[in-house]
Amino acid sequence: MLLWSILAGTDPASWVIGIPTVLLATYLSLSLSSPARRRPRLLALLRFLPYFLGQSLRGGLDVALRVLSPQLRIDPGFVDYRTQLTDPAARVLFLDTISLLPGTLGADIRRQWVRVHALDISSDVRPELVELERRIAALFAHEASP
Amino acid sequence: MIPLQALYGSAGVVLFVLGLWSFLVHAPLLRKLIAINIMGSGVFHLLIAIAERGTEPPDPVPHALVLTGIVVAVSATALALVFSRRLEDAGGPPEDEC
Amino acid sequence: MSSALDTLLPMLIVCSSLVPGAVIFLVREDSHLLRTTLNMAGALTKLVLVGVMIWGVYHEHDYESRINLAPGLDLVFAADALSVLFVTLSTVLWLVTTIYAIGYLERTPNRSRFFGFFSLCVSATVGIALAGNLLTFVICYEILTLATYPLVAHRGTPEATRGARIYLYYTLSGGALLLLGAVWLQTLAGPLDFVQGGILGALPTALHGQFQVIFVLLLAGLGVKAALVPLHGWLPQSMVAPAPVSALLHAVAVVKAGAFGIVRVVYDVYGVGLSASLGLLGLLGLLASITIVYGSLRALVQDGLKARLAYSTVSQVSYIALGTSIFGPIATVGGLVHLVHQGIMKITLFFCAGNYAETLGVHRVSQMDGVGRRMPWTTLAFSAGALGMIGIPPLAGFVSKWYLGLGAIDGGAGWVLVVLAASGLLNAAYFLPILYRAWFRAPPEQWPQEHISRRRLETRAALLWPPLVTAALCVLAGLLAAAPFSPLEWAELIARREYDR
Amino acid sequence: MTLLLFDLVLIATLLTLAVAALNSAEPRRAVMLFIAFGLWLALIWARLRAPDVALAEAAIGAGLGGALMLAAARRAARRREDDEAQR
Amino acid sequence: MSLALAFSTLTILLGCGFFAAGSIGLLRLPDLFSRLHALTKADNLGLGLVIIGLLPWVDSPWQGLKLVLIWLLVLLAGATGAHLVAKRALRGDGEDLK
Amino acid sequence: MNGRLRLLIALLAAVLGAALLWVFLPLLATRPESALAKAALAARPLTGVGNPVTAVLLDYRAYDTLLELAVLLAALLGIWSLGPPTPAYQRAGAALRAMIAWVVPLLVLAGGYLLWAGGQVPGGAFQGGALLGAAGVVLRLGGDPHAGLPAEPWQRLLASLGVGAFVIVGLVLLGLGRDFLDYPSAWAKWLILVIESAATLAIGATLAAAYVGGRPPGGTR
Amino acid sequence: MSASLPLAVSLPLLGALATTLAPRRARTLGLIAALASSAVVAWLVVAVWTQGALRVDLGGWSAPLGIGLEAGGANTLLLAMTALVALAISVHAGDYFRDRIQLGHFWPLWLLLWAALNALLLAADLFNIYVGLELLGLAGAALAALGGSRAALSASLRYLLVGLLGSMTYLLGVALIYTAYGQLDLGLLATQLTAGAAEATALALLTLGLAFKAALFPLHFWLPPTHANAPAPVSAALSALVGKVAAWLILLLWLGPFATVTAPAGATLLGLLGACGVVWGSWRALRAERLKLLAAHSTVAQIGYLFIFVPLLQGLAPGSERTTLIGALLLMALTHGFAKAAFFLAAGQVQQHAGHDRISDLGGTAQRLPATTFTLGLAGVALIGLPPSGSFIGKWLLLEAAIAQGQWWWIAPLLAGTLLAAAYVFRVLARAFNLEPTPQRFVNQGRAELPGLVLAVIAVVGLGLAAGGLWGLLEAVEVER
Amino acid sequence: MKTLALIAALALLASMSLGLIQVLRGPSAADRMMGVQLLGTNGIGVLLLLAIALGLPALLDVALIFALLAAVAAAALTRRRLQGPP
Repeated sequence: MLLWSILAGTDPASWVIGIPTVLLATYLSLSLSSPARRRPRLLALLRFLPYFLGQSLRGGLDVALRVLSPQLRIDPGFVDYRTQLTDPAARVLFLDTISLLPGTLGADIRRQWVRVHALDISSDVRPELVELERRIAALFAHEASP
Repeated sequence: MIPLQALYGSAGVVLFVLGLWSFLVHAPLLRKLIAINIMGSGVFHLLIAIAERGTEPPDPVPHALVLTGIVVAVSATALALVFSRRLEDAGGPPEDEC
Repeated sequence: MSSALDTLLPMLIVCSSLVPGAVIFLVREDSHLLRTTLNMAGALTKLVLVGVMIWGVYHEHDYESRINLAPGLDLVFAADALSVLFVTLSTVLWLVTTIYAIGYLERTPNRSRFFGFFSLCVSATVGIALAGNLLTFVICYEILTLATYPLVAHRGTPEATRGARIYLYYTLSGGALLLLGAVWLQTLAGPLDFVQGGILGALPTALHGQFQVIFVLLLAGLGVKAALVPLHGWLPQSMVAPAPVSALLHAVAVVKAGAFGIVRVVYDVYGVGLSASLGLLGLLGLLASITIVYGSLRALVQDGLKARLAYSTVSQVSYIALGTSIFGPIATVGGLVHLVHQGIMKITLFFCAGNYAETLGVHRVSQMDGVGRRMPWTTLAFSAGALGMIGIPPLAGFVSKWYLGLGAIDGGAGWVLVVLAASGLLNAAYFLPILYRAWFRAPPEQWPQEHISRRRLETRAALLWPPLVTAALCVLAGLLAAAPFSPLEWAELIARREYDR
Repeated sequence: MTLLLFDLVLIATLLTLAVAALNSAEPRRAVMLFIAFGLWLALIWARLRAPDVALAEAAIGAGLGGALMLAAARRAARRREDDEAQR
Repeated sequence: MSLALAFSTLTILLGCGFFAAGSIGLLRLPDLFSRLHALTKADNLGLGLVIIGLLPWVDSPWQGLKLVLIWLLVLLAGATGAHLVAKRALRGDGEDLK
Repeated sequence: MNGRLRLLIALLAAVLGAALLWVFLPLLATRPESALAKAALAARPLTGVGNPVTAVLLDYRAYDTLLELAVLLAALLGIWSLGPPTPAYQRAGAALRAMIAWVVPLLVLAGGYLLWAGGQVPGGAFQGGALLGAAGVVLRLGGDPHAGLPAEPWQRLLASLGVGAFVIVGLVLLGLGRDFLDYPSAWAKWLILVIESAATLAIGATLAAAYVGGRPPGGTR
Repeated sequence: MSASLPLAVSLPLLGALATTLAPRRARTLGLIAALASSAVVAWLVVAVWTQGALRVDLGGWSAPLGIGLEAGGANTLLLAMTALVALAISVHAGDYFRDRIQLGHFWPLWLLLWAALNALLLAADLFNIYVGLELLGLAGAALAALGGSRAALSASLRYLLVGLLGSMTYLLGVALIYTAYGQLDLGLLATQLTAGAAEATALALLTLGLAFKAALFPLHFWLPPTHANAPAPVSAALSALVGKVAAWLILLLWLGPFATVTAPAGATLLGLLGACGVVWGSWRALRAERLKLLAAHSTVAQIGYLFIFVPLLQGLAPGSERTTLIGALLLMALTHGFAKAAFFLAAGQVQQHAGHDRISDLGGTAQRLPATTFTLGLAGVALIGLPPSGSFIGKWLLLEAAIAQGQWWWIAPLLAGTLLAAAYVFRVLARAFNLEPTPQRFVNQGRAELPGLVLAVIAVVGLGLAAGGLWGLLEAVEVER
Repeated sequence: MKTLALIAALALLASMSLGLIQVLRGPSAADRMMGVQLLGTNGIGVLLLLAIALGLPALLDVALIFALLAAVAAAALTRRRLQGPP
């Protein structure tokens, strides 16, 4: 959390306001997160990051090309996917990252079932989801069992 | 930089007039509120436009005035909205206005 | 005499009834004794103060209280001979009326309110009398309206409310015109202090046209209260008020205020000379004459006793205006002395009418058969007042009519004699039948509503003594007209000061 | 030149948004347009070198004001629907 | 310096391209969910590219970090927003049973 | 409202607009250099505040700002006087909750940052307060019926903090024989900071409470 | 001495804070604050009396940069009136609101309103006036809705919106002035303003904006429902003080800094609107079926009078004549302030006792509350302008000026308004005379009845007979800015 | 660089105006929400570019606020009230 305050106020004198603010923010952050939450491991995060960036680049390119091509190459539809992730934080991360994958969008989540909207239902999106789930599980140090 | 001020200033005036027209013409409260806010925005816009002085740093006084104005406008909007909600809960405005 | 007294006395006289009046509002309804004490203390104090003032004015002492209200606007109370005449009248009659009212209103509700406004009303009247300029006059004149309204409406019956409303419409409309005229005049002439001989004479003649218009405005305003035809419509309506109020309205306060105002405007604002040269006196005389005759004619056909008296008032008050309208000291004396005499006589009549109603429930002339046998003292007083009204010597009324007649001849207005004669005849025609019925017809088996059974006195003492006293005054004013400090003497003093400047 | 074009686009869109917001009978639509208008205004003010005010307008005018109005708009919309259902 | 400029030109223009694609997508795509795809992905990428392009030009590293923070925030908001919109659209009025 | 009247109003509004433009545009050409702007920028060093807008708001025209905070307070009191709050929102889903968990601290941080930054660069109490308010709004949207606000007495305290700090500083200065709100130069910066901090909290609390839209719950939550 | 100016604003604010923080003790704290605020105003009056006009530059920044507060003769008088009326309302309100919760809502808002009034009266800065107006409008609207009925809510909402519209219009005028002159201080503007299209437009906008708040005909439509449906102490404050302050600001602008910009035609227009307000408001008051509605309509009329002064004052060179006329204007304003507040307080008392305020059914209630009825009567006298009330002298001087300046046409609305006022006042008073007996005592509920009575007495007797001192203060202080 | 930033900003602006057509046209509420989101994201882009173009680093803060508000708006636009009192 201190990271943010360094980001915001750069002057040393700013701590007059900075300290109470950071304290309040930390308190809020802690009280808002679920208590059982496990921190992702830093190393795993570093490994996850390039994947994440690459996927979002792919996702953006994918949708841009689809849109810009003269005839829209889309065939939208829904896919339901049962996730093995149990940790809520991990599930949320999963859901949010789905939206950044090429051609998919996390639309809804109900217990284990994630409903995914795919831009092109003809190409199978499941493998990608599986891959993502594996990585996220690794991030949260779960035993990956897809 | 006169054209700049003229351009944005005129836009402010136009916004004011548009808001005024809408306020007078439309009956629903929400639309009136939006109209009032847009009127206000027009005035603020005008003030900001005249604060811009080309090469010199902009005049801070109108900025401060506008800041004040924005806060005031939001307070009033909030109050008006709560008013309207109470009124709806109470069953709408009475028919026979004296 | 110290100078502090000089500047305070007029104010003190006004306050001597105002302060008790204000306190009376706060008095508990059942504190009869406290209220009576306050009333009487105020009235007696005022009497003493007025006595001091009479003495001073006679010796040409100046009394003036002045409060600045705004630049160019002063509230002035001052004493001159004319004001003393009216002040004395109202002070004496207030004392008498208060006693009468205490008796009359015994055990009726809302007495604190009544006496509060009653005192306020007298304060306003005294204020009118002492007003030193037109502004003060207007102020007191309007306060009088306000103070009398609750008195007229006091009973709270629908008729009372209606009568009060009509009264108010008339007087407030008149007040507005008066205000307009006064303001207009002030823009032309500056502060309008009352000065004997008037203040407008010195102004350029180019303004005379405006003066004429203003006079009409002022006359319209004053004429309402003075009940000049056609502005008299409120007076018979306000007969619904309790008898003491009627007495006050007709004899002392309201109509007199109007008449007194006319006198003031003609003598002390315009100046009698200027009024005559502008042709204003003619107008006034004409209106007064019409009113005199019209009022008498209407009185003739009324069956209600108070209504008849009311129309009689319409007629009689205009004698004052008539006297004012004739250029010449003798007519002036006649008009002024009538101001006093009419007051004494009319209050007697109203007291008696109240006694009849209160004691026997007699409200109409046609019910008065034989009333003289049941209530001889009251009827005696009534007769004195009525005969005085007709102008039978040596009663008070005779003196005023005599001077009016002489003045008319002196001022070269012979037609006035015709009016006087006609009015005298009509007076006789509507009063004598009453006296005849009262004394010479047989009483009925049963009075309409006999409230007070006959014991030692024919009615309550507080009701009986006031008319007797005023009746005695009627007689004395006629008999002792030439005595020093009599109204006549005083009126001559005023006329002298007005004409012999 | 670019700047002028830039300004013109800014103003044109601003006015369009204002007109659209004022002319929407549907409350939610009007409010959303109003929020868009507020954001756009903040953009313009940023361009006019008034970052303080732009900040305030974005946060208070468009942000909180918009949020407040949205709640009201939702109610108004529901009421309209009820009215129409009754008819 | 010119290298940086060239890099920035490239990334920023590319970013603009993605933004444009997002807008066009918003216009062209037939249904709500597809449009959501365009909006979230293209715009987030566009913004990322613009930010990368701007990074060499900021005054201090702190500002650079701030830029990255902004981007992360937009990512978060975009993803969550898209999810919420989709969920709301799916479930009618967005009843949340969880 | 019939069509003809609408047209008339539109016409009148157009005429008004034309008149205003006709007046306004020549004005720009002839207007003098704003003496006020020059003075404001010149006197800035005396205030100890780097950001001219903050200098205007909290020093030169601090009185305006005081009244403005009073306006805010009046609005809140008005809202409170109108009755109980609106129904709360349903509880948020997991994704939203996660976002809230990130965004709210960030909002608070950014608010604090803007408050601090306001002294030197654009930002300040209002923007910071607005962000705090936004944090409250988000919390309420996430299902907290009180928008993260504390119990009623504290809410009242927070709401009156802005005006309170202003008035008390002003009165203390007055008591020390200076003019109302005439800060001594040496302290100006810190006094302004104190007032701004109080104002930020007040604005945040007020805006959040306004969003809740009703009387605060009595006693503790 | 000059400290009293900012204190006059900050003490009510402080009181508002205290009552916000401790709503349970609101009544005690509020009364203390009310007393303290009044005391400061008294101090201010004394200071102005002895030292002449005061000006304070807040924050130690002189005119173009900082905001000034000014206490001249005229606004000091209005300030004093505000303090007295507010004090009376404060005392009355403690009895009017029985509910502790309502009391807790009333006090802080009321003190904020008071602070706004003082701030506006002392203001010497165009933008500062805007902020003050908003504070006034918001606090006023919230207070007006305290009754909680549908009618009250709807009326207050309209009041709020109209107020917003007015302040936006006003703000546009301010923006124009700032564009042209780069100044906001009234004192400096007074020396710099020249006649011109922009200045005239700005004045028109400022006036229009304020006219909404002042309920100048035909922008008065919002006033009657608002004032008629608000709780009585609030109505009293709104009618007696709030509208008055807005009207005062218009007059301040017209007679002060913008005097060089004004033209006879504009002034006549303003006077004409005032006259229409007088006649229309009085007429509607006459037709009103409820007591408070009657009072509210009468406010429209009474505010109209103030604007009839404008064409007479416009173009009048400084001098005794002008001072006199300004004094008359103030006298009218003050009298109406006291009288209308008294009237509303009494009307509220009647309403609480009768459970309604329909004029036609008032009889018994009026009879049972002698002091209250008396208050109604006295206040009515002042509203009509009968002597000895202050408005009588005001009207006298107004008439005098109208005749002296040859603008005799103003006589017609004056007289019409007076007669109509008499008609509507006595329509009420006539109900006070009823057959049933009055209670033993004159005053039955001291705290509820006396404040109004005192105000009415001030309006009628105090201002009527002791008005001379007013000119003393006005002449001691140069009225013209 | 400044020119570049300006041109880019203009381009973004154009694309944004384009996107706003959707807001105006959008058949459903969701479309308009998306429009607002778009405005937020693109607005941030424009602001950042302007910050460079005009040399006003403070606009970065404005952009930060935009970003934060985009999150708030996402929540505000999709939430729904409980029926009845809380």
